[in-house]
Amino acid sequence: MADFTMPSLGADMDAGTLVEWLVREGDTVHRGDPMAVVDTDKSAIEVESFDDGVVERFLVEPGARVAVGTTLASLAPLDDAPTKVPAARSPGAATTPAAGPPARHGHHRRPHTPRAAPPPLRHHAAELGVDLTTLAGSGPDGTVTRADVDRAARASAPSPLPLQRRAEPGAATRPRPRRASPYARRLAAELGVDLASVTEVGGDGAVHAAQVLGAASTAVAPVPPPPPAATSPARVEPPPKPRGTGASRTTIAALMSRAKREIPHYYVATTVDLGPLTEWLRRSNRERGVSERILPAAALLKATALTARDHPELNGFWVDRAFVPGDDVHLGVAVHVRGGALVAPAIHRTADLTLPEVMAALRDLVARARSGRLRRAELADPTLTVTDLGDQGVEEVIGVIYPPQVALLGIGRVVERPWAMDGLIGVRPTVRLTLSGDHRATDGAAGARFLNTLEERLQHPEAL
Amino acid sequence: MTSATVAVRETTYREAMRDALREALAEDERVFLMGEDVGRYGGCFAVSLGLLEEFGPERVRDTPLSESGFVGAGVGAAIAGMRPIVEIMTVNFSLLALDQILNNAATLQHMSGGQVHVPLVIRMTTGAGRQLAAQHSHSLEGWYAHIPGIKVLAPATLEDARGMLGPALEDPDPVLLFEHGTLYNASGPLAEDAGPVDIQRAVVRRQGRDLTLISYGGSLPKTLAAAETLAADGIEAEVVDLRVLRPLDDATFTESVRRTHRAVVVDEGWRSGSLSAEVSARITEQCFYDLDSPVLRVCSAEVPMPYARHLEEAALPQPEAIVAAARAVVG
Amino acid sequence: MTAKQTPKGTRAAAHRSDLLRQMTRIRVFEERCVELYSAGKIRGFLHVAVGEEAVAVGVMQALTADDAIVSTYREHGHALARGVPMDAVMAEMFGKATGCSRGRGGSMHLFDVDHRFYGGNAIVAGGLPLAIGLALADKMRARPAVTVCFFGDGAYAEGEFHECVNLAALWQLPVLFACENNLYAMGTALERAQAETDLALRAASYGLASWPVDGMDVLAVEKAARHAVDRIRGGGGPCFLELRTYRFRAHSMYDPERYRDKAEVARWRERDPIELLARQLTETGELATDAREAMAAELATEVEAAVTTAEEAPLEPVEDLTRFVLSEVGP
Amino acid sequence: MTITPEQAREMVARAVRRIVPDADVGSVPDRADLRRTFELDSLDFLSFVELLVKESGVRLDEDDYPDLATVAGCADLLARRSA
Repeated sequence: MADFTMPSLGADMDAGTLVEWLVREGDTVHRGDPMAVVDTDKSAIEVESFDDGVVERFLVEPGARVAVGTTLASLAPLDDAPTKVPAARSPGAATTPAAGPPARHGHHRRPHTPRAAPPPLRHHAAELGVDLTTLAGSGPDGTVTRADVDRAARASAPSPLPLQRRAEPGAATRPRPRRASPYARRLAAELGVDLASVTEVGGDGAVHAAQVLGAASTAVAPVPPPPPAATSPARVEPPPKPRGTGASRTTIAALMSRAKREIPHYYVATTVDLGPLTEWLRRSNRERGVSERILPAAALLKATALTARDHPELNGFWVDRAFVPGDDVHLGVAVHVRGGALVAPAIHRTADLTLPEVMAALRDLVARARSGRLRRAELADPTLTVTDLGDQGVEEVIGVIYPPQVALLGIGRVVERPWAMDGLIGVRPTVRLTLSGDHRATDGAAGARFLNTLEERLQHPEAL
Repeated sequence: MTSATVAVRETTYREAMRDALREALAEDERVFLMGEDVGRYGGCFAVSLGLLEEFGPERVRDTPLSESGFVGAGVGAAIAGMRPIVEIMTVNFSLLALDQILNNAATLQHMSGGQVHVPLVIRMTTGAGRQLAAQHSHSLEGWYAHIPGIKVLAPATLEDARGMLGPALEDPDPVLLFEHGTLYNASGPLAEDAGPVDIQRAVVRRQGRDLTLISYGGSLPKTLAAAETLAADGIEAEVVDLRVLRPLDDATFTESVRRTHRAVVVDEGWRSGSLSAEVSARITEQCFYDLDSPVLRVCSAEVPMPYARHLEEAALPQPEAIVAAARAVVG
Repeated sequence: MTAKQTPKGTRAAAHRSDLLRQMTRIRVFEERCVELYSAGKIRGFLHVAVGEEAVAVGVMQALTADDAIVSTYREHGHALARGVPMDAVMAEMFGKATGCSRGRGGSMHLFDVDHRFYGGNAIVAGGLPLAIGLALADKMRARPAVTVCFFGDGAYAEGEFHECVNLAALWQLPVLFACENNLYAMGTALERAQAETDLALRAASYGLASWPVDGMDVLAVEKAARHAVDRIRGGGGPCFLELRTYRFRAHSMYDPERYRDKAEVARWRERDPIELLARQLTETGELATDAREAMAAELATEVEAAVTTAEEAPLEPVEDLTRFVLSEVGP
Repeated sequence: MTITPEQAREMVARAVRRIVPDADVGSVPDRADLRRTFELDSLDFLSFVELLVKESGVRLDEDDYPDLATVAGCADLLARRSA
């Protein structure tokens, strides 16, 4: 005994409304006869019977909206006399609707699955670190209220600290986190630079790799971050300095402390006769116009670069407990920028440049360093740094290595000194050169060899 | 290593493509060329000049102006074992055949459960720059690169113009070849024995380390020009020629961006929903932790292409805009 | 020769009886589909051709195994008459992996390349370009095959129709355009869509042989189809049949049919193609009265078997989702 | 055409300001050592000499550097050399 069910009349239909019956109970119907009119939200459609039979009983009244597949009327087989009691549902008839919402199982409360707390309450609970599922709600029908959450937060707080403290330093109080590019964040992590200490920002107000590298080349991993209480809630952003003018005092402090803490420095020094160089420079400068004139500092840089090429073990980086040689010699030149900032940008491939080119590069680099127009690569790449404080009048510079480099050359002032040569005493212009070395990467002997080669090269200025 | 001097001749993009057509027609009798004015007229851009005389009207077929009809016919002929090359005069007219390309060419195999293959090549001229105004200046490669079931190529160099057609014809699935209108007259040296090229990979046309410029087709020359301008200013830009717009060769351009940490995508399509949007999304997905600045895009202004020269130039991506974007990302 | 049934005569009678059986088979199949759709077992769209069986069965008699067919979304009759296995068609409607399109095409995209049945097409007139392409390839390779392209009166309004009929006539392609004119394009009666409703007359204006045929008389359809196909195979160029028929059910399984009245449907039902042939065969004594019940019962069993097989058939594994987007080139 | 001490002093002031933009040149005593007052390192001093040469057209060699140490020294040397 088949049944007449709500048909699926369209791809997007899962329920329909019985508009009217086109037959009466007790009528005989044949396959294809229209039985009822159904409304499918778009239009009314006559629905036919797919079976022959006698309409026994209407199970759904006109106007009712039911899911596709719901039985609308029961049909008795043609030959049966209509029986009073509807026969048991025949197995063949489709009972469970193919689509449409599952029938309800009646109401009983399942313990402890709170009806989903509204988002604002969920957010508030999360902020206070309260687990909603552990709460018995005091609201109607067991719902959790805001008061419940606050009570729970207070209850589990160990000390009578204001609610604010107990929560993880709430986003509300922490100064807006400084914007940094993903690469900058990754570099900061790799080079141990605390982003919070990087005050330099790019043109777009965010920290980029250049600023992190700048900080790394002149700064040290920050001293363990000061206890939260120390940070004044509203940290006044330092006025944005021109880009690339080197790290601020805090970053320099951090860099130098890390260098001293992590790098076992050794120092070797020697005094070098600059007679041949100064004589050669004086003669050749006389033939040059004033803007092509070459200073001793440039000559010293060129000689150092050539020497670094001869001694690659001092031209590179100490990374992850191993020495990584530089791909070429890029001498970092420590530039004292007025106003206290310090930066050591690189002259790329210094050893390949002619002496006039080194001089031009030096002038250009220092000028740009002071006006904050250094390029990212220049800050990123020094493989060995030279600190020439001759102009500042000191005779000897015993410097701190810039991590992650493994050596530093300190150059003092050119000084007239008594000088013995071939048993005779004379007066010669001399300079004190000091090499600081990272004892993890090399030993004093390597530093000594470096200085000897440097001294030898300075005796043949025409070869620079 | 002294290589034997390779015989080289001066040629143009148009002649390179013509040689490719001639070679395809000569080597495989299943191949035939069909399109408006490809025969007696010698091709709207003179690419198929002389081929009718050489191969006859059966193999070089002029068609009535019935894009949907003859493109669909190309699909049908391909299903039945031919290797048609259908030329749609310009991408602008391909809109009339988009239904045949999308609902038939690209979809039949999947819909038929793998039974029906469509080894069809469709060539279209694309892009603006010749003051042909809005209806003749579209750059819609990005639309087609959106469709699963077809491959999309953009030959920008003489080698690619000469070498992409062969492998495209051997491909069992539909391949669309977009030839930018401004490239036909491009001339330069090409090896005498230049032959088939790869049609899967993008290629680095210029090494660089400060940022990656990604482009294709008609925009490549402008991108290379911008790279030279940047180099004079000490910024070394790496230039990646996509060559294949579907499937995109992510590996090549993401590898580059991981090195340079900065990317600018140059695309003559309109910015919104353009191919450059897809390239940028893939870079952000795959190189997020290597990005030192947002991926920028230099695209056409979102306007119907104006006729007036100064307006068209203002609407199109130009080297100056590429240089500016590059500076912005390098910071 | 006085024997009532000459050998030729008995063969003809058997053939007529087989036509009746084929039409009834389609009718039973589609009526069952309507039920299955109402029960939610078949989803999406379902377009049945109840009343148009004579067109499918009649035209198919003129074809050989080498001929090709392109159909529309009202294609169950064409597929079954062409020999696509009923199990495969039903499984396809159930979206099962054993469907003739692996369950991916559904009712509107039945494919069977072994029978050169190149699918239904859900885009009105979308199949016409494919058909002329198939014919173009066959002609270029000098294969004696004919391509039959089924389409409805609605296709007349599509640009592709005019492009393809002209192209076929211009290039003298071996195509039989079989226009199944059932007087309605979904909800639009023919006279509300076409200024000139004599479709055969219109087709003749394109320069190809064109006849109207009584689409409810399977013998008339067969005769016209054989005549047209022989003419095409003989190199007479494309032909056009306007098969005037009528669908007794709605456009698709969800159509309130407000565009026509019941009286019109009743009038056309009087010329139900199955009853028409059955009456003829009864009058000539070829058909015993109880033979139809036996035939109907046997066909119902075949359809039920197909339903059961389809219900038990496996679904395509989701992992295969991206298969056949592009061809699976050998390793 | 000889350079008057006044012109020379202006040249010096302009040159120093080019190198140290915020330098307070007006109040510098004649005898004050320019390099120490304005923290000019050897590169700065080279640029300073370069600017003086460009403005005055006078040839200044490295041997003249000691005379250029103070404003007065510069004025005398420029006047002498341009006489």
